[in-house]
Amino acid sequence: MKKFLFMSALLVFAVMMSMAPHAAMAADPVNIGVLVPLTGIVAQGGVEMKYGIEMAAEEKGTVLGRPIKLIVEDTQVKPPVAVTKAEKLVYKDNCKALIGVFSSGVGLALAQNIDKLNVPFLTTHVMTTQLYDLHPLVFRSGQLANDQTAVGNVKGILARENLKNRTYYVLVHDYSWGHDAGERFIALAKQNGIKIYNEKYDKAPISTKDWSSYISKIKASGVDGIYMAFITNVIPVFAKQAADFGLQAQGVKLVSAAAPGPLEMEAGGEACHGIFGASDWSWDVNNPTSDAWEMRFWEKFKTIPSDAAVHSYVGAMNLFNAIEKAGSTDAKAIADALRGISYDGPYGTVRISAKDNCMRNDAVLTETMAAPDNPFGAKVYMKVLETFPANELGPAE
Amino acid sequence: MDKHLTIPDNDKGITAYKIAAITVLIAGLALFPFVITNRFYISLINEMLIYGLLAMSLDVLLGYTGLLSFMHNAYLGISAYVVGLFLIHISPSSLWLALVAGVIFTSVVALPVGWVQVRTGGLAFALLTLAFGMMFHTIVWKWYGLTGGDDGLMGVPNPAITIFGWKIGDSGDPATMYLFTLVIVALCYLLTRRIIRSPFGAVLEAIRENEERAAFIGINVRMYKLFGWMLACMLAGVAGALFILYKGYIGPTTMSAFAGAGVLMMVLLGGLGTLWGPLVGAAIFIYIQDYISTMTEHWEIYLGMVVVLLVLFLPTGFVGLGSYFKRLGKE
Amino acid sequence: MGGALSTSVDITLNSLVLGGVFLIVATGLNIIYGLSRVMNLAHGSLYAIGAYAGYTLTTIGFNYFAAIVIAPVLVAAVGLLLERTIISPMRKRSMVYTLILTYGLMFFLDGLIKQSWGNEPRFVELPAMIKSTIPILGSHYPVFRLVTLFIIAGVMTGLMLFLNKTKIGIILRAASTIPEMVSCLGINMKHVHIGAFVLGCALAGIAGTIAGPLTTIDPLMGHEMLISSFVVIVIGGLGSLRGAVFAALLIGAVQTLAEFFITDLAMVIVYMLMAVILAFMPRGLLGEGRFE
Amino acid sequence: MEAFLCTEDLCRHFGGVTATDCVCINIEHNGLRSIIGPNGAGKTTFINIVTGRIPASSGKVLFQGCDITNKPTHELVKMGICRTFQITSVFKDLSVFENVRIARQARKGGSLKIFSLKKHLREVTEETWNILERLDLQNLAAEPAKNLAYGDQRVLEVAIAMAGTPTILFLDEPTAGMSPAETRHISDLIQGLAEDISIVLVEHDMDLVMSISDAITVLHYGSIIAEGQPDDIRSNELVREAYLGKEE
Amino acid sequence: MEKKNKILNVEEIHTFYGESHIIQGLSLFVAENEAVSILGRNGVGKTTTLRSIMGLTPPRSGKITIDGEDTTKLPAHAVSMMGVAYVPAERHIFPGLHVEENLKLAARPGDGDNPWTLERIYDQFPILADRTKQDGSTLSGGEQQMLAIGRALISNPKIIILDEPSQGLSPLLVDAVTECVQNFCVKSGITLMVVEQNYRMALKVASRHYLMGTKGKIAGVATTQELNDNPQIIHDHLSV
Repeated sequence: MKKFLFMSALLVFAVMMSMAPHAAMAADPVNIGVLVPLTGIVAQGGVEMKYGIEMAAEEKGTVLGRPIKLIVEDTQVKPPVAVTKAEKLVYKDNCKALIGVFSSGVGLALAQNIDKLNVPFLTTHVMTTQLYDLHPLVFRSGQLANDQTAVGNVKGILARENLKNRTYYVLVHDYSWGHDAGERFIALAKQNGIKIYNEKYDKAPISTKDWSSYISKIKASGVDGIYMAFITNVIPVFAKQAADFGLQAQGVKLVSAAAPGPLEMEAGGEACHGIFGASDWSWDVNNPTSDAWEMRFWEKFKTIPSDAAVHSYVGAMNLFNAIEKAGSTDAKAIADALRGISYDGPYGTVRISAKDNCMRNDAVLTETMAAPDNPFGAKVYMKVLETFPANELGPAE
Repeated sequence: MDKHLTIPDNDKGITAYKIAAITVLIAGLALFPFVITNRFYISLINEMLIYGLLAMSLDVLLGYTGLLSFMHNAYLGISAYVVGLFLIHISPSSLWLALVAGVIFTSVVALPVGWVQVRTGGLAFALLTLAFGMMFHTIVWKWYGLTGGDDGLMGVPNPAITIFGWKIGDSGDPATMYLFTLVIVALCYLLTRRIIRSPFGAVLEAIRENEERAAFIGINVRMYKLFGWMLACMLAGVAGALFILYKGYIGPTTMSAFAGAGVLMMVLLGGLGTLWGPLVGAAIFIYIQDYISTMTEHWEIYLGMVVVLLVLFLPTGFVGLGSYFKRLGKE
Repeated sequence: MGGALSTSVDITLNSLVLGGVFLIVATGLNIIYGLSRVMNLAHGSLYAIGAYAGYTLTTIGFNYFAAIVIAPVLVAAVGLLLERTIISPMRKRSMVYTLILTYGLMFFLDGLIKQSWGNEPRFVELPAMIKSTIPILGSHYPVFRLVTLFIIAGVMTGLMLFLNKTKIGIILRAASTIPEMVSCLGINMKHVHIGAFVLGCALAGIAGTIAGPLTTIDPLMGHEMLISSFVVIVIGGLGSLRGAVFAALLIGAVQTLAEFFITDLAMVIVYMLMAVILAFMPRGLLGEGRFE
Repeated sequence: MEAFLCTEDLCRHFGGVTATDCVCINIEHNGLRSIIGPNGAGKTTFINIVTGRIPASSGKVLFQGCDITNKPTHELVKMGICRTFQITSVFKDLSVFENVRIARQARKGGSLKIFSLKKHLREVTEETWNILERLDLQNLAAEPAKNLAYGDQRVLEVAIAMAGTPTILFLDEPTAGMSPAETRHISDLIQGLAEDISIVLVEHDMDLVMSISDAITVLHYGSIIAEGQPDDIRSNELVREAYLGKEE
Repeated sequence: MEKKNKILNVEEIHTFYGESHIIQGLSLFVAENEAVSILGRNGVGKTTTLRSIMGLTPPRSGKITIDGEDTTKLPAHAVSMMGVAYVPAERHIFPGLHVEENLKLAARPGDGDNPWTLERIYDQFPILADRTKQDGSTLSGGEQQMLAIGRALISNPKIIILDEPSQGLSPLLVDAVTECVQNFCVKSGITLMVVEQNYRMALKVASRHYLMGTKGKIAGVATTQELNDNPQIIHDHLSV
């Protein structure tokens, strides 16, 4: 017991000592907390997000005349871990803003704690519609929201003859984004006369590796279309397994709520051809800014530029510009500056709505297919079929 | 019989030295948020305290009763969900009522589970804790409408901390919540310490030492195992209530098998069969995990390595370190 | 398309494939447990290493079938290294320590996998000849899944022949019952322990290699498999190979059916089944058994 | 007169092997009954059934007229049926004092007092000292049981059983592995105990058995082949055969 | 006694089970082609002696040699490889292995003109030949004992150690086992050590007998002739 008390007193002392200098350290650079999943099922997406933010920070260089310092933490896609890491970033590392975050669960958990954290939190990937006007310090920049994707998808389906007159089987990942995406799509599809096979859509656990049961079920239903809302990495996995069972060969079309990850698509090869989906960007988007960005990204990371990287890049740029515009690192000032800010980047001019803190941008309908000759050596790409302007997609500003 | 005033057992009683030491330690911890105002460290220590309580309750089971539970975190989770749901749906301000509801509900769930588990033997008991734990995990994960499924339970209100109607502070404030946690954990520690040193604790120890012999001196082994299990689960329930109040959030990953193994590791890091060992073990575990995961994205490699090396070279845990140095000194 | 018959063909074959993979992983775990009372929580990671080894072999030009043979050998080599360095010193300690040690090992191996192969899922390139579907009673079933089923059957038959017909196999079976007597017959139990661990790892490797193309390969694939195979061996009875066969097929079928019909509660049902079976038969369906 | 403890056609099978085969035994109040027999005769199995360690396959055990067959052990202890084990079974990490006190407490009650301290059970403490003194263990009271010499551990084993205030005490090979001096010590001890309570002794040491038993039961292949005074047993032809093999 | 090679020599061993001092300075030897028994009541440490020799419960002090080589600290499998075959009192037939597998497991090639092979075992033990595919643990006690002896023989050992072959067997089966030991071990000149409580059996198979009277010690040695002449010795040591 004596030993214990002595040792634990020692431990407490040691911990206090090790903390003290950090707490007192004055930050010369502007610290930005980057929360991305580096382990867990979406780790690859997390790496691409990190790339996008790093690239933005490097290109931006300084804000308020001070260097930008990114401090990256792994959320493990676990909300409690993310909250702890956010506290660490804000309190220990003195970060002035948080950026990143994959998965609605993590995003909403952080939003819950944003009052305590008291820094602006800008998510580049959380798609849930709950984010509209959620909190004065919570922003979305980069990714389309669920309602925007759903509108894009429905518009896309109606616009394509080979998608229009099909019955769709809806299968989603079992978490809030998946549910949200599924419900939005079904509601809109019904309004627009698109046939849905299962209005009480199927929910698959995020950890599902073997999709054969679901595929059997789809086969048994006799539908000729599938609407899927999966985490990006999983889309090629599902497509490949569906191809194994010959679904695509039998004429079933896949429509996805999210854009498939490029590396996974490469890995999936031919099996990943023919996935339709509304997104906001693909390297097939042809505008000079986008093309230049792609090449810079490729030079820097030697990996195929993905929409995940673009979202993060655009989001980070918005954040840095807002800090510059705010003229200080005060949370409220940055938040005020973020509202209504616009940025001219790889996907044209986008702006964060002053009304609900969420970004508005155009959507494209893409289909994955064999890639033309390209500098990235990609074999599969998302070909842009249609473009839908922002004001037709989401809620009016 | 005056000649036997001293009793030769492990209970050395409370000495002035111990009282002083414990007071200093608790006072030190209580002063912490005033010295280091950085919320991150307050949160970190808070988490250490909560997991320390959970690890301590697992040690009541493993170290004192000799029963291994793979997923003690499940009972923390159940209580956290109940407290959270209580605060959301029933009464957003009744802190104590919510706490009591959490512990009671956890006990109500743990009772039949424990009843089934104690009917089996040692390893089967351990495996059943895994089966039931996984079941709770899956239920929580799947019951989207109630628990928020994979997203977890969010929007838990922060009730005011009151005693007899007298408001002390707000549970949303980290420093207040930290002090509240400290008080509850310290109370639980002292209470558990007293229970472990009671005649009842002696029975648990006897079961751990030699289950068969315990039965042959007239102990109803199954019944006392069940009592030990219930005590452990109720303490886990308290930890769960503190967890949700402090985090404002609970998700199914907190109840996963891998998180459960983490709790087991805290106990072993600290050392079995002492109440304070697991508290220290939890602190070390959380600190290491936090430290390593900040250092590198490949933190799993290093965490795994630390665990492997610890088990290989320091199997008695932190507690054993003392006697190790003592031995070293003698040689 | 559609039709009850073709659907039931699908379900039956799917549950056999799923159960088959469970079976091979669980059998490996069981052999290790049965012979050295080590519950290896890193078994799932070895399974993942098997899958990655198979993937890497196919990408550097080996035929898929060659990979199925070579990858398990590599995993077995990893197993040998682990056994010699960290598992064998643990043998005399309490089971709790082995559990914790292998839990740490699991993290370690998963981290290494991630560092070596990255996070993104990998797809195994199959030979063109098995990349199509074949009509069976109205269902179009992937040929390679049937091939996988044959491989599983082959591996299990091979294992049974090995355990029943070879001297080493007989030694393993004997050692799972009365190890002391095995020593008295001049057999070094240390070698038996090594052999069992290596064999168990090889089986994990085989399972990983064949599971690769069934799903896709990712660093976390071992976690779920570990829990599932745990369920299988607990229901079957710790250490009982026959019990594992029964339990693997049962769990494969229950999980497939549950996923098909009720989707949401599939895993709850599997765990409930496990809890109920253990509540009434604490030692599993076939008791803490021996190899047969 | 009603027997103190008796069994009626008690049987126990292990697979195809019958370890206890229709044993009917009457054990009288106060006295020392020894059970002997060659290896594998079913002596320990018999004790195990009577004391509730393993269930009987068929038959009955009656104690003071009550049917106690297959009752849980803790209930048997409450009725005064205690035992020791062939392989020393004590609480190794507890001190000698704690070993006896927990046994005393389990019998006496108070185990559910979760908020009081152990030292508050004054009567238990006093009686624990009495038992330790009676068995001459008081000087070792503070030692952890695992540090005791083997012979002392065997005595502690008896002390733990005595703490249950048995009316009948089953001793399973109390002298196994002991030196002659230790054997003498324990033999005196057993004789002393037999003055107050009934003792059933399973033992291989024939000198000990013959010198202290009031009556002897001989088991062979799970059945009783002889019963009687030590002298009768010594001269019994069946017993001789059981031990030495059949005469040609 | 003729000058013969000591196959087994045990000098002053002390063996403990935990703290329990079971063997307290025991010495004995077995010469080549000799059959020796250890007689004693149960509980005197006969089995522990054998376990010490086998390396299952190694002695804390003393020395054991087999064919001149020191095996005191060797583990069981190494002792077995020195040419010692052990038949425990429980027989330890592997459950789940059929008769032939039980035998195959132990088979080791022997030298000499007539080594034991599977065929020879079946020849000599027709009971086993009839049941080659039967699970060994489902055999009757006597058959199990035959199998255990067969399993010892097939390893072509230098010495066979039998622990209470008569234990738990009915008188008829004791006779059968005795006969079997006489026929296959004694007559074929295999070195044998048998531990018995049933002295009539021991007298039939062994020529020299160690008597264990007090715990863990040898009280005396006698030849079969001496014991037959003086049955009182037996009664002193073994009888009730």
